[in-house]
Amino acid sequence: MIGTLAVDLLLVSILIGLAWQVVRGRVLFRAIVFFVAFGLIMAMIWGRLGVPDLALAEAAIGAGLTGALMLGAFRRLVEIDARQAVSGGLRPSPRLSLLLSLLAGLLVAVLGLAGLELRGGSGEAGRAALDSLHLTGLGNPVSAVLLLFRGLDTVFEMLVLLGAFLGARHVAERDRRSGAAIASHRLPMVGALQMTVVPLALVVALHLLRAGANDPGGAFQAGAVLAAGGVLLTLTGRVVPQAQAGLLTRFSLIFGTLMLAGSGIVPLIYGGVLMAPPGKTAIYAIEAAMMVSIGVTLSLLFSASAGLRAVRS
Amino acid sequence: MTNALAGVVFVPMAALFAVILLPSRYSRAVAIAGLLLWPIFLIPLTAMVRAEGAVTLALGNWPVPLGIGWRVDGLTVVTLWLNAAVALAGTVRAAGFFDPERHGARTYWPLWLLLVTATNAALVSADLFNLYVGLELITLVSVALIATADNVPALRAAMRYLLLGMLGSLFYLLGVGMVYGQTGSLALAVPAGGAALDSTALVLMLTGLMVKAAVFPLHVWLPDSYGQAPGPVGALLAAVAGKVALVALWRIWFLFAPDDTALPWLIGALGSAAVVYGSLAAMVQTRLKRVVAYSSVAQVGFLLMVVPLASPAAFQGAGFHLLVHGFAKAAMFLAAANILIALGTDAVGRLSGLDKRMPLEAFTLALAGVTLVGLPPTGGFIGKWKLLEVAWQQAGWAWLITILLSGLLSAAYVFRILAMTCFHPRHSGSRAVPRKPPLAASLAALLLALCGVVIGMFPGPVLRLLALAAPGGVS
Amino acid sequence: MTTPWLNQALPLAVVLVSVVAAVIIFAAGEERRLLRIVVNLVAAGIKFALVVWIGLTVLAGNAPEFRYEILPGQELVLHADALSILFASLSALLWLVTTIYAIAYLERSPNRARFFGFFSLCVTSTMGISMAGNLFTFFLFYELLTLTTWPLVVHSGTPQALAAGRSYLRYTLTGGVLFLAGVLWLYGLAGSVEFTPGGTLSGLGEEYAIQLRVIFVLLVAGMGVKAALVPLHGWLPVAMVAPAPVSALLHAVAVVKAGAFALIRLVEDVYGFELMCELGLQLPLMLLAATTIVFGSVRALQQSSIKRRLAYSTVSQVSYIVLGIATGGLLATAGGMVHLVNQGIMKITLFFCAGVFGLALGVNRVKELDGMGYRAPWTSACFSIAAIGMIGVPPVAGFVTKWYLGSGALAVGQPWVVAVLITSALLNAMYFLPLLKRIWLVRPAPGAGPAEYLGRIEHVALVGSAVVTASLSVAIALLAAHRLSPLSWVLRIASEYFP
Amino acid sequence: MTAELYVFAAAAVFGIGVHGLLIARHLMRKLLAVNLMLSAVFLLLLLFSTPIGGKPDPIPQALVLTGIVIAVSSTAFALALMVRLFRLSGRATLPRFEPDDD
Repeated sequence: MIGTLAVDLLLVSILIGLAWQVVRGRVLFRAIVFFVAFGLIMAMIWGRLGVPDLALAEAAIGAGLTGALMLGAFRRLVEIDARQAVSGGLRPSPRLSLLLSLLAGLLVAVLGLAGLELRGGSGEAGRAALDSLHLTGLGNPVSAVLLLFRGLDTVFEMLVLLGAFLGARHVAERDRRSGAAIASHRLPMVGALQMTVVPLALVVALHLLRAGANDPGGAFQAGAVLAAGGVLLTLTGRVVPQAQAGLLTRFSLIFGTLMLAGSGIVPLIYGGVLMAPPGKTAIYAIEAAMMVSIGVTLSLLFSASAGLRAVRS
Repeated sequence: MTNALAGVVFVPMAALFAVILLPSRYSRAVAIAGLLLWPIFLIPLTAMVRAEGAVTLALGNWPVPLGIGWRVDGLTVVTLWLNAAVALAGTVRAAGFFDPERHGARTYWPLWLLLVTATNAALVSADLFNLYVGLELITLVSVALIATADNVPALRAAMRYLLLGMLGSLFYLLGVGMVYGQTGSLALAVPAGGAALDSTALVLMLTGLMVKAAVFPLHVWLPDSYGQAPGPVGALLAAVAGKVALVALWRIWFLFAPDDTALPWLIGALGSAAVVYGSLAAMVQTRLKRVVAYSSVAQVGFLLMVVPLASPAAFQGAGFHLLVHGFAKAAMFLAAANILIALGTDAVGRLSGLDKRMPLEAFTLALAGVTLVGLPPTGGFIGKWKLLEVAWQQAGWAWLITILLSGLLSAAYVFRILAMTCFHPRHSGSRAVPRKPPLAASLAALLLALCGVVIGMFPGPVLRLLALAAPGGVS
Repeated sequence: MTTPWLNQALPLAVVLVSVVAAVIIFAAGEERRLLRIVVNLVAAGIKFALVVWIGLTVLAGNAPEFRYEILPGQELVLHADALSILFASLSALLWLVTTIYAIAYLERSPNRARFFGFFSLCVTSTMGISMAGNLFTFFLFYELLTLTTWPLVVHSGTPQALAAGRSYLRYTLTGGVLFLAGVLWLYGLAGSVEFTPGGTLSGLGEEYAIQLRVIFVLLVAGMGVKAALVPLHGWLPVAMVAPAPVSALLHAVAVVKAGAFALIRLVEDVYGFELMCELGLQLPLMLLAATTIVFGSVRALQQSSIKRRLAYSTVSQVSYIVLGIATGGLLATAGGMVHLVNQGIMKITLFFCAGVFGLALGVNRVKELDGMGYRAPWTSACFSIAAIGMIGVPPVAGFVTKWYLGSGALAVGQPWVVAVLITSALLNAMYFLPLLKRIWLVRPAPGAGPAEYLGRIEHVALVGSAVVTASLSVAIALLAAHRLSPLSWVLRIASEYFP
Repeated sequence: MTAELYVFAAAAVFGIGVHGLLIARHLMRKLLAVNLMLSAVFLLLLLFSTPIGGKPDPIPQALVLTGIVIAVSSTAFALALMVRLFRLSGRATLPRFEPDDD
């Protein structure tokens, strides 16, 4: 008992320390790096709380992708104006803001404890989910909830991702220079790094996808890992951003949502029920489509471009 | 029945996918086709709601606490019709100021359809978390569309709205978490055990929704955002998309409202303050769009009066008021956009002699303005009368006075605009209008304003439909 | 004589005629002058004919009525009874004459389409007010009147006109809110309030005594704004800045009369005279009317501009109606009601003449009236007839009102009312006679030529309309005993209330 | 006991996030602070649920996962908006609520 408590205390203290560094870090770059570290510790805490799906998601998306996006944006700021690299961007912290944040923390603590007391609830929906898991043919209850029981949430979650991409393009569209290739300096190690890591990312993504049905994993985590591969390719210049998106790219952007929404609508034509649960193989197809969509969308968001074109080096 | 409901949400989504896949020169045509097609599904849906009162659907046949539920009642149908009308009117060729064809067609039309899809989904959803996802999508897409003008003020307004929107969702999400912790169900329905919801969760959710609905004093992002947005976007946001959070607030309040706390009084007080602040601010604005934006702030406050007057009749009056003001505001935004295109400015001081230079826009402003003030024979009066009736029956004197006051205050800024645009002697300004907006754009705005007035003359059917609006519990 | 279908359609038709005219005029735009004139005159003619037709049907005993359920539990009712015909005929007739006058008066001025469009909408609302069958409908048209008259007040677009418009809105919209509060409260107490002779609220006297008093105050305040009762009269003199046809319309036909008519409906058909006395509201109303009469006359004395003097005279004259109604009894009520018509016709003559003085001779101040008799003989004659009528000298209509008011007050045992009538007659004399002295007994300043008009037609139209209304005011007095004269009509109405 | 500990952790992170939001002038820092607060809320969301038969309740896990994806989408779009704002205005900061210069 003592052991787990020690581990929890350690994790919590590191988490809070990192959070403080993110906020107080004098240089912006350091703040971003600490944020990535914060994400990893958060992933460990999810693991500690016995929710591996979230641990994977936090590590892949929360820490990995968000960190990459932030660093990509930071790099573009520096390209526009070199002074950004050293700018602190911090106000002197008046007493008031410290007091206010303390107050906010206390308020959330009280709310949290109140929330714990309220936990008397029977977890009705959760129990129903676990009871009807056998109907879906899926082992992993989280995937079942995401894809089947609350399928509409996932459809709209994918639409949020699509909306973010469209919004980013809409804002950056008339910005001719945003598509400029990120300088890929020809370091000897870059080729080797790329040769090993990218195929590895692909394998891990496919594993997460296949495992997702019964064990922790699933389309989102797989998509994020795929995107990690995309980010690496963009960084090393193997892939060049395009200002216009070809039909294939456009289709891959909406492929996942199309399949998920389609599987919800199709049974209606034969008099079935809206968003009825599809068969097991259909679920795999949908998850694969979603993986592709998420991977492509996140990669394009990183390279801030409409499309990517491979370059024969 | 499910086909009608599915059509309302999935047809605009299909149009969105089509616009993304097809070459960009077809974008506007496909968008219009999609926006014409989905209201057709509304017709059977309206008939069904009229026959059976509230219509519910468990998605995927999973019983409600597990799966997501859809619920359509009178208020939903009325708001969906408003969304259909304003979205279509906004799609009419907005030449000049922002021509989606010239730049951004590849992204403007998909975002426009995404906004309509998200609004429909959030309106029909009867699930707390699904509502969160819908509201988040609406915020994100609205911010992108507000940033269409691609100049510094627009981008700043958009960024401010996005940050505040994220904070709002934060609080709402925390509240949803506590609700799930206590009741074990996310359904927007009468809590199974009948145990009154813990008021802290309710307060958290309401705070989040108030940020998204721009309730005073959390409204700071609205005036700049609507002021900077292009006409059609401002129209759709002010009329419908911006009101989804408010409708959600009504539903949550009517289901989970604790009966003995001072909460309704606080929310009512916030509403009154919003009415006064919004109207006073609208009186001093120099640009037409910002006047309409501040009038939105006042209107949100007015619509909060339903919370302390919690009764089906109040809900009916407020629903009618939301519909009519939706039409009037959308008309004013489109007219303001046409004026901005034609005269190069929407500064109220330099629009004198408008009734001769742009008669259609002047008439639209007049009609919409009178509807906002709530003078008979427009729809505004009917909505105001119903709410007054309820306020009187429940002896809610504070709300009665606020409602009467809101008429006077809105009269102040509406008649100021009408006087400065139509009755001011025209100074040397050139007779010709540099770039006349296409007739279709002017007619679209006028048509919306006329809807606000015609519904006021024949409110019977709409009111009967709204009577079936008792949310959640009583059908 | 009328089939049930016609029974329904007549009141609606009489209200909608001028809406159709307004739509055509707005759509026709500024250039089509001839079309606008034709539409105006035809519409006015049709409306007057319809009012006469309805008057005859009412005379024949049946009451045409149009009902439409606009809200669950709330109906839009247009009901033609003897009282509504009185106001409807006055407004239809004077709209016809004012249209002719306005067409001539505004010959070269801009924005005429906008003017005549709102002019016809304004008469729609007065027609709606006269025909309203319940308090809710009455309020609808009452507010519509504010909306349609505001553009007329700010028509010329000058800074003073806009300021007048703002003050007009401040008064009338605030009044509207008070009226709405009263209507709502009454609706809460007694459901939808139908106008029935003798009052619908008589049953509620004891139970809601205090509430009914508060509601009465709210409603009188709401209506008092348009009836220009002191201290709610502020907007009237300021609105004088509008062109002459507008001032004529606002003072003689539309706004002010609508306020007075509202008070008649309130006292006779909503509360009922007995209930009003029971609640002790009679005396305060009478005092309010009396103070307005005297105050209006005193202020009129101090005005140097002709139109502002006429405005204050209107403030005092309208309160004769209120005084007559408040005094009660057959004769005084009849006197009050008939003054609705008499004051309308006399005051419109005065404004027509003032308009001619201003337009054709550039004379706006009292001092510039010297020798007007020589420069514009016909107009000055009409001006004098109407002025004498206002003072109450026979054989002009004003005398009839004062006679009935005086005798009615004595009959009911309110002698102090007679004293008020005499003082106000004296005050009227003091602010009208000096004008007449300047017009007739002083030679015109050298070099002051005769009136110039734009053209022959304008001359005939302007002066002609003044002559028509002046002769009408004399005819009313002389033919008072005739069956169809306003007096006999009013006596028939009053006999319903005070058998 | 561990639940209370993590609630305090979440509250601390939330407080630090609010502090970051208040003292940050640069938009990137504001985004970092909001992401911290979001993580705190996700943690609380999971802590509020009761395990069922030993296994953690799958519904809140799905909610948090959806939340994380939505958070990354909003952040990505905010970053694109910030870069564009910086390119046009030369400043990656938001002036204190002054009305835009019209």
